[in-house]
Amino acid sequence: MIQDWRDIAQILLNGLMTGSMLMLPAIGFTTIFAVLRYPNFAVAAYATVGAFAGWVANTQWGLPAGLALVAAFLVAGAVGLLAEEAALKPLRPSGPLTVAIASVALTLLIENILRFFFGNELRGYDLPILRDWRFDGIRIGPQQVQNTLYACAAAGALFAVLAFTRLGRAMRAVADNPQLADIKGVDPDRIARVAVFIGAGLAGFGGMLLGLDTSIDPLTGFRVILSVFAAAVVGGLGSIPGAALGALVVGIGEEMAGVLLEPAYRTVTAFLAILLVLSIRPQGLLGRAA
Amino acid sequence: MPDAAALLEVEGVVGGYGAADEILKGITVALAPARMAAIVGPNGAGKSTLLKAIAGILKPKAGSIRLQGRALTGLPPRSIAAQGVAFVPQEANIFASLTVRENLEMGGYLEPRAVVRERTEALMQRFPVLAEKRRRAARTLSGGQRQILAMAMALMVQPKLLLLDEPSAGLSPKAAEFLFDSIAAIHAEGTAILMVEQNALEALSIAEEGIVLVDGRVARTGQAQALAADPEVRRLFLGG
Amino acid sequence: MEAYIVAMLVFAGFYALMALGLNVIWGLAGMVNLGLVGFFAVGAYASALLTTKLLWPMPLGWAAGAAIAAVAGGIMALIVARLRGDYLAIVTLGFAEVIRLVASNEIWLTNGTDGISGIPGPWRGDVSPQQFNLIFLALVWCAVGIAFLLLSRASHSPFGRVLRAVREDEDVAAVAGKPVLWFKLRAFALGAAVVGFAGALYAHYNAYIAPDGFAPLLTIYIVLALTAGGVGAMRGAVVGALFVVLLLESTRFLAQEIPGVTPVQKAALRESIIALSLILLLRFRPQGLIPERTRTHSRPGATP
Amino acid sequence: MTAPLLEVRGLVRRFGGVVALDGLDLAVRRGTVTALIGPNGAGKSTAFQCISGVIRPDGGNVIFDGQDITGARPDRVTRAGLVRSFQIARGIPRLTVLENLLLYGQHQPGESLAVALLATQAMRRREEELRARAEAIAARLNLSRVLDNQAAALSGGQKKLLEIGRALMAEPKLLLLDEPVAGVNPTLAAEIARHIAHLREEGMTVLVVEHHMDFVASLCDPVIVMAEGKLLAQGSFESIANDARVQEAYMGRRVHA
Amino acid sequence: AVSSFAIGGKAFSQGAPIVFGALPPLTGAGGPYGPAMLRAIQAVVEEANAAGGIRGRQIRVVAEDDQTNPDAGVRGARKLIDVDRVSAMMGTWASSVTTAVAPLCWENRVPLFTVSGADSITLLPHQGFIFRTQPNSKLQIETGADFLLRQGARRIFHLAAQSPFAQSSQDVLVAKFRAAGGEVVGYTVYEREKTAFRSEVDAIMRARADTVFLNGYLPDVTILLRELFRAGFDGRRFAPAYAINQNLLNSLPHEVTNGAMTWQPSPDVDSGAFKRLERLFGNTAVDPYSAQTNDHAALAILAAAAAGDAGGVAIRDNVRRISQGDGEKVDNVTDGLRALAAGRAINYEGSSGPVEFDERGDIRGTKFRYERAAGGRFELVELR
Ligand SMILES: Nc1ncnc2c1ncn2[C@@H]1O[C@H](COP(=O)(O)OP(=O)(O)OP(=O)(O)O)[C@@H](O)[C@H]1O
Ligand SMILES: Nc1ncnc2c1ncn2[C@@H]1O[C@H](COP(=O)(O)OP(=O)(O)OP(=O)(O)O)[C@@H](O)[C@H]1O
Ligand SMILES: [Mg+2]
Ligand SMILES: [Mg+2]
Repeated sequence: MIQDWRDIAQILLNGLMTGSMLMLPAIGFTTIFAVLRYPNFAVAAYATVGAFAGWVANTQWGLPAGLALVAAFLVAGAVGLLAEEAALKPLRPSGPLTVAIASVALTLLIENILRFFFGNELRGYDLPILRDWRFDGIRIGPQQVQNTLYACAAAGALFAVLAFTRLGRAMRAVADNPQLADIKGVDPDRIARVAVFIGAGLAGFGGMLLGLDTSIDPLTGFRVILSVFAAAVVGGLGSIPGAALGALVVGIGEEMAGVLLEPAYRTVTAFLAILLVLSIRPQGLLGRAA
Repeated sequence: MPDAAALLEVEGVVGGYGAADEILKGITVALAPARMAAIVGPNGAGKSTLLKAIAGILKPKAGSIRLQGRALTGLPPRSIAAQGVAFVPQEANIFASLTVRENLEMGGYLEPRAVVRERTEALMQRFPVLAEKRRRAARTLSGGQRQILAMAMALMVQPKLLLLDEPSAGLSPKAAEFLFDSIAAIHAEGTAILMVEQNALEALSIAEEGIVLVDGRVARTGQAQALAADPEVRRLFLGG
Repeated sequence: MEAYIVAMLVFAGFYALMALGLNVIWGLAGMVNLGLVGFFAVGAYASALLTTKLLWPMPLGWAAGAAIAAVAGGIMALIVARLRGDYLAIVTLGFAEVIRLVASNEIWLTNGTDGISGIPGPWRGDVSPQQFNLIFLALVWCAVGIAFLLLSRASHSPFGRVLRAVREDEDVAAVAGKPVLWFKLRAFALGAAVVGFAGALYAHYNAYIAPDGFAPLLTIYIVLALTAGGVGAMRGAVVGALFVVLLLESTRFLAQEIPGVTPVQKAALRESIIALSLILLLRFRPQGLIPERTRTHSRPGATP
Repeated sequence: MTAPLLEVRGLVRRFGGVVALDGLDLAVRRGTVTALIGPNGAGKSTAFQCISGVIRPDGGNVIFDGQDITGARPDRVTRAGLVRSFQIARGIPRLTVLENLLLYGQHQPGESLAVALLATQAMRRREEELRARAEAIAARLNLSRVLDNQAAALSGGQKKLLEIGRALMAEPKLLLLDEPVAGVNPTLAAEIARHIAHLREEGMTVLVVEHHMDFVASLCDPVIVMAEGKLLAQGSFESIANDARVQEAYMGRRVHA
Repeated sequence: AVSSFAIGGKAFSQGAPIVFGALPPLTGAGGPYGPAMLRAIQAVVEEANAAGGIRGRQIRVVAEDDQTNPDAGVRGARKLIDVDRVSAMMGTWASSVTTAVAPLCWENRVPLFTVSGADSITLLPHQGFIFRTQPNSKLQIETGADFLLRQGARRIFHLAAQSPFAQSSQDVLVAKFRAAGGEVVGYTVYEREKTAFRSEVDAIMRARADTVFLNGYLPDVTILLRELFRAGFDGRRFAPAYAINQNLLNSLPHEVTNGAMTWQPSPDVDSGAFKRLERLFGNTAVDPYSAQTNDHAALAILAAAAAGDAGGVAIRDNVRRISQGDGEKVDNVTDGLRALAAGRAINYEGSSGPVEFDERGDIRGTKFRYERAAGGRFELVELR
């Protein structure tokens, strides 16, 4: 299977490209986790919402890709915020697991609301598909390179906000001890809303990029949620750069399937990679020890 | 009986947690501006619960709490903080995952940037352990170091009223002494202080007033020195 | 209608067994196990293969299904020993996917995505389908009853107390002198055994199993059932399972009454109602229908 | 003199750049209540963590009752007869106070799965014994009233009391208490001191970290002082309190005897 | 329960309506197919009701969503059988659902009409209760392979979604290509739910295949076509018509789909049944599955009418009587019902082909239509 360095490079690149699709939703997922401390599986639904919002903006209103992406971010962020306030926030006192489970139910709910209005048909954007670039026999997708750049930019910006700004500090403080943050003058609810909006928005943004690469239907986000969750966990839950890195690990793990086992075992190799990482670092690559 | 001169008035407060909603069974206390009162009493008497009610963490079931005549009851903690009340809780009083420096900065969240920078430096000078550990996550601090950090966070603002829940717990004698000196100094600058302490003799020695809380009720109030000297109080609550 | 209700009660029985198993691992010992359907599949395949290929008698197949699932659970506990919470969740989820993929791909053993059909059932063919259903109803609910009694007993015993301590704080449990890993391992194996047993029964009830049937959706249902019923309480697991089946099935009839929408919209509405009901339930009964209560109370007036 | 019950030799533990323990040596003689004091951050709690097996030391040895238990898992250390309490109270929040106490009971056959399923006579008998003991301990620590409350619903001081109570339940040979009376009402603290003295009479050995000098003075002999991860001084409370180095590093004005 | 899925609100003449159960995937992986399948069933039933029903009795369709999951499928089937007392079940899609539901059907003596492809289904001990309108994979792949060989394919790469017929397809392909001097240059089974298949496509490029056979479903084949385009693959792309359907052509840019070829069982070009269905479906082209479920309903109706009895056994026993033999050829239920009422024998030719079953319930030698995508539409290449 592997003949020369090019094959290895190609597999790594493919992993990168596959991983690039997971990055933004994973960053969104981890952002919400970073502040609210529960895994919000509804990012799957927010990704789908973003994909549909972008689709409507692009094919129905004729907006170009860039603006459609903005629409995807805003609509998914708004839906995320609304869902959080209406459905998840009242459950927070019952503990993170209850909220996590409710978020699964929420995903089903949003998926079916989309199904109600849009049906099950596959849809595509009104955008051209670019051919891959080739360098000395190695193939790189411009679209995926773009995805990676978007994700890295988002990760970098978010990381900077969290690490260096007053808002970021307040977000981490709320994550750590919401009551004490309140005592110190922070409104934990407002901080949570900011985090949810950004997280859901990024998931929506990522969902539209995903739709550009595949096609969209009510299951678009749901199909990748496992990998997204895995990426966030491998990177270390709550760590923004970790989520981006985790997406790469999962992507490369999946593309290695053809070398290690069989393509039908993509998920298995990905999980072997995850298990390997977690058995060395139980808190994930960039996560903090408990 | 609203007292025009009082800074803090707690009147007939009844409250508690969930099903146990009568931990405080009608508490009435008042504190004049720039005064210091020490609250003492057995474990589980409701001392922390009272401070939590004043700080807004706990919504009392009945009664009222006023600061300078304005009602605090029902306000969220952040609004109460914004009115000049700083609170150091007994437990979970630092942000464990933030660095020491960031903890201090969070302490001054409501203050302008320049003030925060200035006070952070000042506090680090005052408490050298904090300077030494400024870049470390607060979770790595020892028990006593945490206590100092929690106290320092409250000093990032210049409150009208400082609520302290067992500030000296876990401090070495030397550190505790230093802490009480600091509290006295802050008090001397005109800050009113309401302090819960098990280190009761020490606390009563720097406070002006004393409040003995037993089983959710105010059992005794009076001048701090007098209470500390009262043989019955000594026997029951001050360890002889 | 009666036949249908009986069949649905049989399903509820499987779900209840799974929820009971999950309750030991998750509710008691606090280990998030999203690989539930994997253990269910292990039990189902083990019993199906042993009874169809090696012609073992059915009860032996069921016992083997439970035992093999228990071993898988024990191994799982060792693998995830150092992981907590969400990290554990992803590994167990992965385990279930691995099981499903192995079942799909190792055709020599599992017959691949074709699945295994013609799995024998007790007296199937000798009795009418209705009678067969009733026999199974009795069988499954006996199993639920026995599992319920045994697990309740375990949960209120000193063994269960240690598990609950492990759930809350492993360090404290260790300092209390309890070998934490050994407790986790036994809890995982015990829970997996119950789930595996459910899988084995399921295979013989349905007569057919295939990898498609072991999709994560089933885990979601069971987790929802347990949460709805009340995590930690054994009664909660059973009540929750009944509730989820009731919800899944009653919405069929409800959806039929909605006029003026297409069938897809009806299906979408039905699933929306299911999801919404669960969210509302969690909202208004956050501890579930049957909250966990501890049974160890002090004796009134106890003095030294 | 018989061999000490606990002997710690050259214990080292680093956290990143911080050297929390820097070659600590100490010994606890049988039948004593030994105090371990030192400034905040001296490494006392870290020493407890290493001795009880909750964290592994980077160097040195821990010998307990003639056995080398360096780096042994905490459950083994406990079963060997050495039990510690936590400085920052770590109750098992969703268990009741009674269950927290029972948890620390040893030799309960009902912790085996088979016995638990059968609910044997032996299990029930042991449970009764443990329960009686738990109730007695709770009464002593003023916890009777909150026996059926979840540990999460205790006041700060009550949680500290529960820490002590749990450790006592294990009937250890050596009890390690980390600041047992911080935040405990002075009257009760005095009572706890009397109780610990009573345990010493019964043959238990105790090592206690505490900042309350009245408590230490009334109860402990000898007193070990550590600073910056090392042993600084050792001796009777009197001699320690008069040691200039100790005064400088640790004591305040008030304690100068 | 009174069902509002019921079709044809006219007053029932004579007795209770006859109930058919439909169990298509409306959600889950089969979601893109199920709704149209159900629509095709309802269309026939409406038509039959308009023509007076079965000997005066109206027909009602009760649909349950199988969620593309055998567990949910079995629960849905239980409800249809036990509560609605359906006399025939139709429209199951996933092979696993069909296999799981099948024992219920034969135990309760309800015929099951399915579009599932797994060869094993008709090998079940079903006592004649299963009718499969999807040609078994052997037949289907053989004709597909022949077509590709006619088109000049010699080096084929077989990319199969994990499914019960992946392996049997591969065996047939190998045999066919070897016999014709060609070669299967690669065979890969992939996981269907994935969203990226770059390494798989790399393997195709490396193998220098002149043809790739995309043996999958709508969502995954969409991604694969896109990926092949990006990679600059310029050989033939061939897929079942249910994988590349009009919906797919609508969702992808034309340059990506142009030239992709499909095949499906089909009636004669001018088949009335097919035309009717096309008209009914408006501009979305009829996909093979709905063509088949359309026939499911027609077969059940005509069989019941021929038997004069709407029981499951009667339907089972009469399906072959109305679908094959030398009766009068009819291509719709209206004509069929009329002919039967007049006492004439009929031979139904449906929208998915001549629909004739062998003794196992498999469809017999049917014609296939081969199409090529051009400018977002299908154009007919050949029909044979
Ligand atoms: N996990 C950790 N990571 C980094 N540094 C740590 C960690 N735990 C403890 N330290 C550091 O090690 C030193 C010793 O801490 P330790 O908790 O043992 O002190 P202590 O003597 O118990 O103090 P106190 O009386 O205040 O409880 C301190 O400087 C502390 O900051
Ligand atoms: N979260 C809670 N839920 C329910 N009851 C609680 C909770 N916290 C404290 N209590 C109960 O309320 C009573 C008063 O607690 P509080 O913390 O106010 O006591 P305290 O006077 O501060 O005692 P200490 O000196 O021990 O800190 C106690 O009996 C305690 O058991
Ligand atoms: Mg308190
Ligand atoms: Mg300490």
